[in-house]
Amino acid sequence: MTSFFRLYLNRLLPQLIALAVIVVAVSLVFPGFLNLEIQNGRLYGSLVDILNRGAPVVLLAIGMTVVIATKGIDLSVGAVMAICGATAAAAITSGHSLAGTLLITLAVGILCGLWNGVLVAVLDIQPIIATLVLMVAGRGIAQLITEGAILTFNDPGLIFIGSGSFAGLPMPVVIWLVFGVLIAMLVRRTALGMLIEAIGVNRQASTLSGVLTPVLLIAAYVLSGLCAAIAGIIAAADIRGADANNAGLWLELDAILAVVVGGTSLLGGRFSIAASVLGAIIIQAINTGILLSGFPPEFNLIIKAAIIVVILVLQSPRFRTAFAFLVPARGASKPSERAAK
Amino acid sequence: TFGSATAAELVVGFSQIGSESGWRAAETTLTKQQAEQRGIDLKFADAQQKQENQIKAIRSFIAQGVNAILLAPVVATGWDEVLQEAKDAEIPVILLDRTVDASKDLYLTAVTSDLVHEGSVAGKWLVDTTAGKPCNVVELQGTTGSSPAIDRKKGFEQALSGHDNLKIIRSQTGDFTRTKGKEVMESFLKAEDGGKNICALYAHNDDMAVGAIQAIKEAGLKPGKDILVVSIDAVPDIFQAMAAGEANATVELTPNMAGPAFDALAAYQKDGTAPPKWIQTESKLYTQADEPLKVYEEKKGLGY
Amino acid sequence: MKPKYLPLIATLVIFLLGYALCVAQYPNILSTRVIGNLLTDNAFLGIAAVGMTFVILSGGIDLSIGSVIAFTGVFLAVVLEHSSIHPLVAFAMVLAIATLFGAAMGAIIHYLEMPAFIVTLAGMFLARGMAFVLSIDSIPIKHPFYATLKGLYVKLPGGGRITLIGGLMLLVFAVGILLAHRTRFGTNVYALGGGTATARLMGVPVAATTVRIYALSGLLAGLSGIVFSLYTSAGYSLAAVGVELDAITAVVIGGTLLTGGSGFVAGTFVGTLIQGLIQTYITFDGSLSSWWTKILIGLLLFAFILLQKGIIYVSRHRRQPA
Amino acid sequence: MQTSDHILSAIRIEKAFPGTRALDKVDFHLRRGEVHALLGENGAGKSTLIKCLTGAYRRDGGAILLDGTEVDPRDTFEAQTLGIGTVYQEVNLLANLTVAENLFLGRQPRRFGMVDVGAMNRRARELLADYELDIDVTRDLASYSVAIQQVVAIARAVDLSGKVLILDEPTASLDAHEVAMLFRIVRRLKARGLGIVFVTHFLEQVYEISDRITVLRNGQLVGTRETANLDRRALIAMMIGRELAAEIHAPRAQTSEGPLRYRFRNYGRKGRVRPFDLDVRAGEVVGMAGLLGSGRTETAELLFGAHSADSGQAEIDGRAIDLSSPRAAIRHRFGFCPEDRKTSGIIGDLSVRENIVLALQARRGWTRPISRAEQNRLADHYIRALDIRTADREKPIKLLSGGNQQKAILARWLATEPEFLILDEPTRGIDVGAHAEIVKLIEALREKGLSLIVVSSEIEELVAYSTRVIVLRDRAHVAELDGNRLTAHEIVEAIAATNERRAS
Ligand SMILES: Nc1ncnc2c1ncn2[C@@H]1O[C@H](COP(=O)(O)OP(=O)(O)OP(=O)(O)O)[C@@H](O)[C@H]1O
Ligand SMILES: Nc1ncnc2c1ncn2[C@@H]1O[C@H](COP(=O)(O)OP(=O)(O)OP(=O)(O)O)[C@@H](O)[C@H]1O
Ligand SMILES: [Mg+2]
Ligand SMILES: [Mg+2]
Repeated sequence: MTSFFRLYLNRLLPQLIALAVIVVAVSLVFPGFLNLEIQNGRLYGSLVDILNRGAPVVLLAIGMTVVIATKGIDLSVGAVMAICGATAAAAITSGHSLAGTLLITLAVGILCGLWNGVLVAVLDIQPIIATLVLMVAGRGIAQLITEGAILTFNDPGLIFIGSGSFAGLPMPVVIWLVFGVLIAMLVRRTALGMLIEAIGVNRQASTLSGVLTPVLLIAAYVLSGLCAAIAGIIAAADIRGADANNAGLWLELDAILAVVVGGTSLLGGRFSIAASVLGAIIIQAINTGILLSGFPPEFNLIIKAAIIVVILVLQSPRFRTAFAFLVPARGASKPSERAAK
Repeated sequence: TFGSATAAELVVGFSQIGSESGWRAAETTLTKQQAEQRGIDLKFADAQQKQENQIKAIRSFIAQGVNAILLAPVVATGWDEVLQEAKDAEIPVILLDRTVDASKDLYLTAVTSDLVHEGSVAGKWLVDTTAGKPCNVVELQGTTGSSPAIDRKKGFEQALSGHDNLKIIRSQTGDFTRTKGKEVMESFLKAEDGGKNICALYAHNDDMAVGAIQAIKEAGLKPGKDILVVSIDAVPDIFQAMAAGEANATVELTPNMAGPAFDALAAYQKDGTAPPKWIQTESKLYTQADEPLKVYEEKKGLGY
Repeated sequence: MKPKYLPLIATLVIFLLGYALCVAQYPNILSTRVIGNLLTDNAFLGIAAVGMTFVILSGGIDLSIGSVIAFTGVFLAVVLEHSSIHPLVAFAMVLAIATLFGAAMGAIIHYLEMPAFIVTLAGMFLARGMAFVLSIDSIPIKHPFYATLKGLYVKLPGGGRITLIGGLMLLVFAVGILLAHRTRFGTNVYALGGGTATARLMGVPVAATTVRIYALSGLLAGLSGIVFSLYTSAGYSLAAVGVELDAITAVVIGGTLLTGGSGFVAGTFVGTLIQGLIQTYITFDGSLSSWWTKILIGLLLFAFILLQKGIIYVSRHRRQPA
Repeated sequence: MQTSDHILSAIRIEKAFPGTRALDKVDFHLRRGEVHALLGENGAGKSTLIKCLTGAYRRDGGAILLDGTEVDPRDTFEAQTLGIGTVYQEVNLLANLTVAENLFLGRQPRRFGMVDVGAMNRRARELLADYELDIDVTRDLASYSVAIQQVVAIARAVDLSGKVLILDEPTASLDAHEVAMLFRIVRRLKARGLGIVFVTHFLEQVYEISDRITVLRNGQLVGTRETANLDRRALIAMMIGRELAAEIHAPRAQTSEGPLRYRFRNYGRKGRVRPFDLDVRAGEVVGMAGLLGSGRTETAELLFGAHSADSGQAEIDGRAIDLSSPRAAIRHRFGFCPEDRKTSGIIGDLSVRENIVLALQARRGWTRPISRAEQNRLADHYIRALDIRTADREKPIKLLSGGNQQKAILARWLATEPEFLILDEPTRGIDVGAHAEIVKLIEALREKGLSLIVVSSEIEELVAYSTRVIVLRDRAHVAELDGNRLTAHEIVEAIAATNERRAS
C-alpha cells in the first residue's frame, strides 16, 4: 500500500510542485491569499475559491483525460456544457422536479457524448473534426433552447448545487471530488484503465487482442459528455441562469491544457485522472492569482501564457532528463524505500 | 396602392454582430418585429462576433441587390471599403447601436446611444449619491478591447474626475458575463478585506452586475446597501434585483434601434429626406425609485 | 487515378455539387461578383490555411494563427499611426516578427519535445496578449498607401473583381503547392507526418524541418494578418478570434489527415471555398436566427465530412480487385 | 591498433538505457571488402551498436573511426553523407511517401531549385531494376507488401553506401529468391571494396555470405572470428554462452492424430483470399507455405476474423460458428500472433506485463480485472518460460529488442490458454536459441492437443514441426502436402510450379 502511494506521489510530484510554487508566488503578491476562515458554516477564502471556481474545468478535464487517453480529443465539451445548462434551466422552469431535471440534463449530456463517440468510433471521423461539429452546432442548440436569452430560475434545489455547501465545502467542490474519486476508482479498480490505454497506444493491436474497441471509444466520449453535463449544471446553478452564449466558452481549451499540464500525453496511452484534476486546479490558481494581483486586464493573457510555458518547459521530457540531477525524486525515494521494507 | 406595393417589396439586409448577450437577442427580436410591422422583408445575417463575416454579409447583400442595409458593427474600424461598395451600388446603409470610423457620407445615418455618455450617466449617479463621502469603487470591465468596455470606462472616469472622494481601486475584465462577473467580484472581495474596503461597484453591463451581486451576498454583505451597485443596459433581471434592493441604478441602452432606423429609411425612400447623421437614443437612468417591478414586466417579453 | 487523390477529388466534387445546389436556389450566386467576393473575403483565411496545411501534414497543429493575425494588424496600425515608417517596411518588420515567433514555437516543440497543441496554445495566448498590450482600441489605418493597394484589382465582366488580396491568396496557394510537391522541404514535411522516428532514421533533418514548418506557418499567419489589415484597414486586438479553427476545418475538409502525412495544399483551397460557400448561402437565405445559423453550419460541416467519407468508401469498394 | 585496412572501427562503445547496459565497451572492426556478420541473441545489443554507429543514438562513450579518421555522426543524415548506408531492423521507410521519394529522400534530383520528379522517378526505376522489381514508383510505399518495402529499403541503403553498408535483419521478411538476389548485390559491393555489416538470425545465411563474425552477448563483445574457422556449434556456444542441447532442426516426431475439430468450407473473401476448404484436427500443426504476397497472412487474418469472410462457413466440432470479429474468434479460444508486430502486435507504451495479460483481460471483460498479483505471476511465468529478456516486467515493451517483443506477444496468447493458435511468422527475427525454444513450444502445444496454424517463410522449419503443409499461390490454396510428401523439396516444387506467374 505504501509503495502504491509513493508511486502515486512520484507521478504527481511535478504538478504538486508547480501548484505549490504558484500558491507561494501569489501569496507573496497578495498576503491574504492563504487565509481560511469559517463563515456562515462554510470555509471561506481564496483557496476555497480556487477549488470552487475550478469545478467546471476539473470536471471537463476528468472526461477529457479519458478521451485523450484513447488518442482522441473532445472539442465539444464547452458547447455541451451550454446545452446542458440550458436544458437544466428549461426543465426546471417548465416545472420538472429537481431529480427529473437532473436526469434529463445528464441524459442530454450522455446523448451528446454518444453522438461524438459514434462519429469517432463507427464512422471513423477524426476526433478533432468529429467533435468540432458539435462544438459549432452545440452552442446554437443551446441558444435554441434559451432563445438567446439568459434563462433564469429560482429553484432552491438547483441553486444549492451551485452555491450551497456541504460539510463546510462548496457543493461544486464536493461534487467534483466525489465524481473524480468515483471515476478514478472505476477506471483503476476495473480493467477499464488498461484497456483504454491499450486502445490509445495501438488501436489495431488492441482490436486484434480482443479488446472491444468501438464500445470503449464510445464510452470515453459518453463519459466526457456526462462530465460536461455536470459542469454545465454547476455553471448554470452558480449564476442561477443558463447563459447559452457564454457558458463553457473556450473551456475545452482549458480542459485540454489541464490534461497536458497533468502530464497525460496528447498522443494517447498512459493517463492519470488525479494529475489532470491537479492540472485544472493549477490553471484556476493562475486565473485567481491574476485576478487578485490587480494587474490591468490587458496583461492577463501574457501572464497566463508565460506561467504555462514555464510549467510545461519544467515538465517537458527533455528538460527533466537534462536536469535530472536537480530533481531528487528518484534518487531520494530509494533510501526511504529501503526504510519502508 | 403603388406606394404600398413598393413598401411591401422593400428588402432590407440586417448584419447583426451575433447573439453574445441577452441584450443583443432583444435587439434582434425587436428589429424583426419592427420589420414585420412595416411589411419589410428582413434578411438577417448573424456574424458570430466576426467582422469578416459582417463584411461578407454586406457584400452578399449587395450582390443580392437589397434595398437597404442595417449594420450593427462589431468594431468601429475597417468599414470604408465595403461601405463604399454599398454606396456605389446605391444601397443606403444605416448603422445600429454602434458607430464606425468612416466618412459620414458612406452611410445614411447612425442610430446609436452614446457609450461614453452612458458611462458618465452612471458615474454622475454615483457622484450624486455619495455626495462627497469617500468611496472606493471597483469596476467590472467588459471584454478587453471591445468598444463598450473602452467607452463606458472612459465616460465613467470622466464623470468621476474632480471628485477626489471617489477612487477606482480595482478594475478587471468580467467579459460581460455573469459567471466571470461573479468570479471577479469574489476576488475583489477577498482582495479588499472581505469587501469592507469597497463602497460601490460599477459594472459595464447588467449581467456582470447580477453575477457580482450573488458574490456579494455569498460573502455575507448586502448588495445595494453595503456596496452600491450601478451598471448599464437595463435588462429585465437587473430590475428584479433593484426591486429586491440589491442593485441601485442602471442606465438604459434601448434595444429598439431598428424603429427609428426604419422611420428614417421610410422618409428617405419616400421623398429623399436625408435624416441627421446621428440619431441618438436616450440613455435613461433607472433607479430603485422607478418602480423596477413594473419595468421588469414591460421588458420581460422582449426576448432579452 | 491513385487512391491518395480520392479525398481531394471527393472534396472537389462536393464543392461543385454544393455550388450547383446553391445556384439552383439563388442564381445570383453564379455572378462574378459573388465569385470575386468568395476570393476576396476568404483571402486571409486561405493564406493562413496554407500554413496550417504544412503544419498538419507534418503531424502538428498551430493554434496561434488567429492571434498572430490580430497581433499583426495591431502592430501595423500602431506603427503606421505613430511613426512615419512606410507600410512596406512595416510589412517586412511584422513578417519577420511573425516568422520568428513561429520558429520559436517550432524550436520549443522540437527541442523540448512538447506537444504542438500546447505550445501553440500558449503562443495563442501570448500573441493576443501582446496585441492587447500594444493597444486595446481598434485603430484605423489611414495611410494613403493602403488606399493605393486596395485600388488594385482586375475587373471581371459582371461587376465582380479579383482584388489584390484575392490574387495574393491564389499566388500563395500556387507557391504552397510547389513547395509541398516540388521541393525537398515539402517531402520532408510529408516524411515527418509519416513518422518522426522513421524520418529521423532516414536522415530527414527533423529539427530544421520542424522549425521551418512553424516559421512558415508564422510567416503566412503574418501575411494573412497583413491581408486582414488591408481588408479592414484597421488593427484590432480582438480580431480573427477562432480563425485557427476555421483554418483547421478548411484543411481537413480539403482531405488532409489530421494525423499528418497525407493531403494536399490544393485540397485546402477547395476546403476554404466550401467554408466561404456555406457562409454565402446562409447570408443569401437570410431567414435564419443566430442559433439556426450555428446549427446549420455544424450540420453542413457534418454533411461535407460524411459525403467525403461516402465517396471515398464507395470508390474504394469499386476499385477492390476481384 | 592498426586501422589501415579497417574502413570502420568502433572502439569501446558504451551505451546505457535506464535499467539496461545495452553496450559495454564494445569493439568492432570492419574491413574493406568484407561481409561481417554481427550476431547475438535477442537483446544482445546488435541494433543498438548499429544505431550508435550511424548517429541514431548518441553513444555514452567510445570512438568511431571511418577510414582511419575519427568521425562523430550527430544524426543519420550525417552518417549518410559520410557514406554509411543502413537498413534498420523492421521496415523503416515512410509508407506515406512514394517509392521514388523513399529512395531519394533528402537527395532528390533538382532542376532550377525544384525537385525534378520525372528524373527522380526514372532513376528510381533504374535503381529497382537491379533488384528485378518492376513496380510503379509513383505509388505510395504503403500499397506494396512488406517484402517489396524491404527490397526498397535495401535498394536505398545500398545506393547511399559509399563506404559502408549496414543491414540489420534485412532478410527477415524475404523469401529465398529475394535473398539470393540480395546476396548477389552484396557480393558485387564487396568486390567494390565496401565494408558490409550484416545482422541476421539465419545461420545458413551467415555461412553463405560472411567472411568474419562478431558475436555480442548481453551488451558485451564475445569475440570476432573468421567464418571459415568457426563451426556452427562453436558459434552457437559463443552466442548463448553454452552448448545448445537440442539440434535445431530436430526430425519431426511422429504424431498421434486427434479428432477433427475445425472445419472451414468454401471459406474466403472477395479480393483477398479465394475460397478454400480447410480441416484441422486437435494436436495438429498445419503449416502454410508460399511466396511473399501469396495470401498466407490474409488467410490467417480471415481465420481469426480480423477480416470477416464473405463466403463459406466455419465449424467447431460439427457446430457452425461465427468468426466475424477477433472477439468472436477469441470466444472460441482462437489466438493469433500477427506478422507485423509493430503495427498490430505490441502496445508500445504499455509494460511487458500489460502486454502479456491484455488478451486474457479483454476476454474476461473489463468488470473482472485480473488482480495485480495474478498479472505479476502470469508475466513472470511467461518471461521465464519464453526467456524474454527484459530488465523487469514493468518496462515498456517498445524498449525491448525485436525478438523479445515477438516472444511477449506469443505469451499474450498462451496466457489465454487457446485451443486454436494461428502464428504468422512466429520465428521472424528470433535468435537461434529462442528459435529452438519456439519450435519446441509449438511441438509441446501440439502434444497438449492444441490445433495450430503456422505461417512461415522458412520451409525447413515448416517441415520440422508441421503435420501438414498447405501451399498458397496467388491468394489461393493450391496444394496440401502431408505424410511422405511433406519435404522441403516437395514444398518448393509446389510453390515454384507457377513461379513465372508472379511477375508484376
Ligand atoms: N530505446 C531504448 N530504451 C531502453 N532500452 C532499450 C532501448 N533500445 C534497446 N533497449 C534495450 O537494449 C538491449 C539491446 O537491444 P537491441 O535492440 O540492440 O538488441 P538486438 O541485439 O538488436 O536484438 P534483436 O535480435 O531482438 O533485434 C535490449 O535489452 C533492449 O531492451
Ligand atoms: N506484388 C504485389 N504488389 C502489390 N501488393 C502486393 C503484392 N504482393 C502482395 N501484395 C500485398 O501485400 C500483402 C501481402 O499479402 P499476404 O500478407 O497475405 O501474403 P503473405 O504470403 O503472408 O506474404 P508476407 O510474407 O509478405 O506476409 C497483401 O495485402 C497484398 O495485397
Ligand atoms: Mg535488433
Ligand atoms: Mg505474411
